[in-house]
Amino acid sequence: MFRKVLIANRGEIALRIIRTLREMGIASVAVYSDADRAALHVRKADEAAHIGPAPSRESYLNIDRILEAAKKHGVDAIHPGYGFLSENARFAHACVDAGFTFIGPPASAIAAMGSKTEARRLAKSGGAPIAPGTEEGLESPGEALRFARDAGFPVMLKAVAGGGGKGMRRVDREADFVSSFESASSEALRAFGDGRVYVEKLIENAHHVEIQVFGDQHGNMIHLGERECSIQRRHQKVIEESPSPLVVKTPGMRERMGEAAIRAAREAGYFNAGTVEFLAENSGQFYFLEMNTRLQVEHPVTELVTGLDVVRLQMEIAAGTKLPFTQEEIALRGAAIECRIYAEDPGNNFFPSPGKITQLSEPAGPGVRVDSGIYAGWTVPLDYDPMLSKLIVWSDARDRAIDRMLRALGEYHVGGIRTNISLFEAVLNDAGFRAGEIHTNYLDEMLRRGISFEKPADEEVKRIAALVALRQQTETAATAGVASSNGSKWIAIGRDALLQ
Amino acid sequence: MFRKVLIANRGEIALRIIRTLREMGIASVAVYSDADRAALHVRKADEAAHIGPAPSRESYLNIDRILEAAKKHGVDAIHPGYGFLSENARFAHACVDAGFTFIGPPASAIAAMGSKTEARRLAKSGGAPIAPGTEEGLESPGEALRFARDAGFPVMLKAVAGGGGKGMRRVDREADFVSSFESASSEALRAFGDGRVYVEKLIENAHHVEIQVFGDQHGNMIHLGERECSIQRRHQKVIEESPSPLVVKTPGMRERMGEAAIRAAREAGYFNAGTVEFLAENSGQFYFLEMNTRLQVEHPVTELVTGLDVVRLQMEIAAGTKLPFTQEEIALRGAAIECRIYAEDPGNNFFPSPGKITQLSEPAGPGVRVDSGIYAGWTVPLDYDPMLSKLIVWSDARDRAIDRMLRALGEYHVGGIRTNISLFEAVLNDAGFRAGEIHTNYLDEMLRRGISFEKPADEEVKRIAALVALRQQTETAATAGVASSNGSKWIAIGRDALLQ
Amino acid sequence: MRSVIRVDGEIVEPANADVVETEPGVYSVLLDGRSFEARVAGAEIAIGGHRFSFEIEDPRAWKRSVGAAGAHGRAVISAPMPGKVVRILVEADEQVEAGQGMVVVEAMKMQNEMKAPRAGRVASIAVHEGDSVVAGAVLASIE
Amino acid sequence: MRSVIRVDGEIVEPANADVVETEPGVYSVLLDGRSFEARVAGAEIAIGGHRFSFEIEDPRAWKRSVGAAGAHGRAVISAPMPGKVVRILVEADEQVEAGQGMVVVEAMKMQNEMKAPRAGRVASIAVHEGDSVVAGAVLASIE
Repeated sequence: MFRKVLIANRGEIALRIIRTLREMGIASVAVYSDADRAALHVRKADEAAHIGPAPSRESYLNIDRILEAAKKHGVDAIHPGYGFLSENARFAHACVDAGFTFIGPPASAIAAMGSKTEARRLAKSGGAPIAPGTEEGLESPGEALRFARDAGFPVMLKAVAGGGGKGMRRVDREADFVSSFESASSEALRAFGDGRVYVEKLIENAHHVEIQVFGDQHGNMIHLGERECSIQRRHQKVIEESPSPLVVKTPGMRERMGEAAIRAAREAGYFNAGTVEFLAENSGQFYFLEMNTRLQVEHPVTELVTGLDVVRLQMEIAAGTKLPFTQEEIALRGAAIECRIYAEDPGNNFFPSPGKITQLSEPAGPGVRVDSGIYAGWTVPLDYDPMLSKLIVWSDARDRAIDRMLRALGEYHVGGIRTNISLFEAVLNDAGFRAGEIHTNYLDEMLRRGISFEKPADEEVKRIAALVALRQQTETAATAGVASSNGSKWIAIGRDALLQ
Repeated sequence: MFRKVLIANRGEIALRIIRTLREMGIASVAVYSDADRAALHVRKADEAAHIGPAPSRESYLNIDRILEAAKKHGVDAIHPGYGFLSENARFAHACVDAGFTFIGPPASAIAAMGSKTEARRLAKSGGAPIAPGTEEGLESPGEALRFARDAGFPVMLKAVAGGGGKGMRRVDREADFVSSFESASSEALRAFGDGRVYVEKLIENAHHVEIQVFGDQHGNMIHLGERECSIQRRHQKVIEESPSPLVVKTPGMRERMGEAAIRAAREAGYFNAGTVEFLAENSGQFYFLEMNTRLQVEHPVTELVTGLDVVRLQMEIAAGTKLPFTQEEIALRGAAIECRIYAEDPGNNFFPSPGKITQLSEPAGPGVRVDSGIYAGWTVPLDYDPMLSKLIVWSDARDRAIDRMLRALGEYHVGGIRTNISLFEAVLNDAGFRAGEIHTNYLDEMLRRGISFEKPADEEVKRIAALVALRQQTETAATAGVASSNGSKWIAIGRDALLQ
Repeated sequence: MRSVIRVDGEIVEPANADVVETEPGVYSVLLDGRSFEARVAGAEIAIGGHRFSFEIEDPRAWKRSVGAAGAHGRAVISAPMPGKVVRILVEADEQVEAGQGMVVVEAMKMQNEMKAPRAGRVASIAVHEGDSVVAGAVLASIE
Repeated sequence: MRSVIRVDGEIVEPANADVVETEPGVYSVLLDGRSFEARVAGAEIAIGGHRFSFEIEDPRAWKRSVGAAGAHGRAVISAPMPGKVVRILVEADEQVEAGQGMVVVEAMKMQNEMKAPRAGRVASIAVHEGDSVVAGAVLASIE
């Protein structure tokens, strides 16, 4: 097993990996940019290396600086986490070239699955159903339009080198096709240096269901069941769960999807952890979407229902160990749900809300897990994704897991900045969600109908607020020796500016 | 189901119960003494009732005040937690008389099991092995001495009305017998108003193994497996785990103990949650010890391996629901360990260390549960048991659970007071503990051999301490405008006193 | 003379309840046997799922501030983070409602509508469309 | 003039490391690429499993305190909680080692041996066997 591992990441996932490394007796090396000197992952790692200024491109995406840190600290292996360089085949290659084990799949599998048309071909040749579409990426709309006419609208245009929703367009009418194709293509060219676009029949009101696969370097591959991630805002997952309510009520679906996922991964010569994503219709019919060649944000829900430590398994596989169990030994127990807690304001168009966390109470007690990268006093930087933490709960049944999550959300207080906690409360109380009748546009539709994120308060609660306001003024005056210092920092700046 | 429940308790267990009530949609009513106005259970409950001054006798043990609060708040039921009035048959009776459901066993079963000789008789008639001993409690040593001579020394003298180690004496030699009997009897008389003592053959180097039983009010009774609680200091449990390493390696032992526990409970007409305690020899031979007629401190390890919410089950049973599963449907998964975190100083003879908690970092992440009754800023009162919280971990195997616990203990920081965290680090790193070769004197023997609770520090760490000391002085001076305010409160008081 | 407390702009009489500060800025309130937790951050109070802005007018302080040329009663709208002004939705001297959008700022690729904290008259607009602003920059004010 | 820092009674030269305060009293220290977390509570610092007492002698403050009749260098042993003095283990003027037991106090049914924080001469014993003491009461002092 490794003696020392560098984590080429930050935030909650760096902490998550540090914890497993510590339990395994492996030393951890954190990396940090100028913005992250005081970040929790730096505080909690055994060692830490500075890798550059705040912008990701100059630090967390800088392969040379990361490899330099790995050499200086004498590590055996590098874990990329998710995001940043985790799906960069060049990075995986560079790690191996520099003599480090890359804790993830082989660079060749990352590259193969990085091309969305190549991934579709691999999945298809492994026997997975794919949504009807063009085989190849195209640089002009002609052939694509012919396909769209045959298949019927609506269709999706997607970038071959895609990811993060870039170069993606829904087209509802032939009249919009050419202009949509051209804007998708130019967006893809700007984002990926590759303007090729392919077209797929749109699967509407579909569930997003994905399979966690795990392969060793000896040819064994299994799956750890599915996750349902249909609650998305603008194509970004916000709530994930395992098992999927759709899969649970559809006989044989888990086995069929698991088999399709394993075969697609085998086609790519895959090993270590990976996720095969599908769109699934209410009938149980599913279509391969893409494969994520890394640890997923939402891996904890799989950990809670399988009882496995996925990160530990990643380390063991990367060190050459055989998979320690067979498919038959994997059993899912109960239900797990994850909410991604973001620094953003649901009451104001989800505007990001970085800033200093002045107070923090995290939920605890039975069935509650918090994977967090924050602490009271930490200033959430502007420079990175505004995810603060993940709140994950487990219970013996889905409805109880939902009630537990609502209890835990009620215990979660992040002071000084806004969070999306009230969004989760709205979704988890929604009857459709509770019934498991969800699809990838479900949340966007809810938001379009309008959710009130502020509960109306009765007169009594206002009178309590008035009492507390008065008391706080007294406390503040007593400690600071001034009569009023209640203004937050930016309000104070505003006032000063006015007085100039 | 109940609409509102009063919790006749405080600290972590009150919080634990509040959490389940909230998940069930039941309103919670906390009670508090003068010392607990700012306690976490008061802050987190839906309602709260003041029940008297700090001393337990005038508040948490005051039946009249508690029933008065229950009436005033219009509750349906009362949960007693553990300790305080939880095994007081008169309280259980008074609750029912006043029209409230008592969330626990019938008063008659509490009373029967409250007499240790009656409990032995019930266990025996149910077929459980009991340690050889006298059938009845005795007021004079004659018959007891005859038994001891026949059975052979060492023997244990125990109070009939016993509990908490009071009126208990180990006797190694006949010469000490009469004086030990008399001191045990007079101690029992003082503590319980009942001087009767019985004698038992001492089972040496035994494991403490207990069975969690659960019965409904319709005659169904099952068990939820065992807990091993052999790590004790002066007869008080400090580490508990499930499953028991002894039971795991002894074929059929769980089934035999489970059956014996269920039959003993049936003899008492038991329902709701209860725990039957046994002493077990390495051979697998076990002896009934006593039955605890309440929720145990260590119930979370059972929750983690069974996947059940024991407190929810208590509510359902109390409301008249049938047990929702059969014995065959109970499966234990993985391994769970609990450490009881106390405000006490292991480096100074475990002297209690109440006081203000100035800093608090609680562990989190995969497989970690914290059931806590404290927060940063809370002053641990002198008036009650100094348990602060319970740290519980789960993993798929016992050795990994131990490594996880060590990781979690390393994340746990309680500033301003002393805790026994370093004690757990010593035990969990001990080879005998890791091998599961433990018994009820194991920890006392470890402590007698001597454990160093302070790790020796190298010069470099001291130099870091010096740097931080200097920096802290600068920070303190900058914020408070004074040059030195590093002294803790009692040191400051000491200085002032000197200068008078 | 007693302080006047405004909650969300309205004058509110404080409740007669038992209140203790448990952590800095966190209060436990018991009112008629019910337990509430209130958290103060800046000029906001969160109680359960509710959030209120508050303002305290100390009659003594008020006397002094009357001299300070209309500073009393003025509300400032500032940028919460660095960004770019993409649209201005009001004009100077216009009467606005509480919650009405005033200026749209784009930051981190999101558009954020800065709203009027209370009803009043637009006293000043300090920026133009296309301006880059730093965090805390004044965008507009209401009297 | 530089401050003199004593850690567990010994003069120690501060490390040359990167230190930031992350929470009040909590410091992140990076020394030669290794990460340490130090927590200050009162006159104690915890780093990993280690715990140190510390004392800073500011040369300027020292000059002043020299006038204060031997207060410098005196260590006080106080009761950490209310209790009863059950035994006194040292005599006035006796030379004691660091860590030597001085006074035994019983509280909450536990006996607690109050130890000398450093080596020195017993300057005073402020209590008698059988005395009840309040939290913070001075039991003895060392010079």
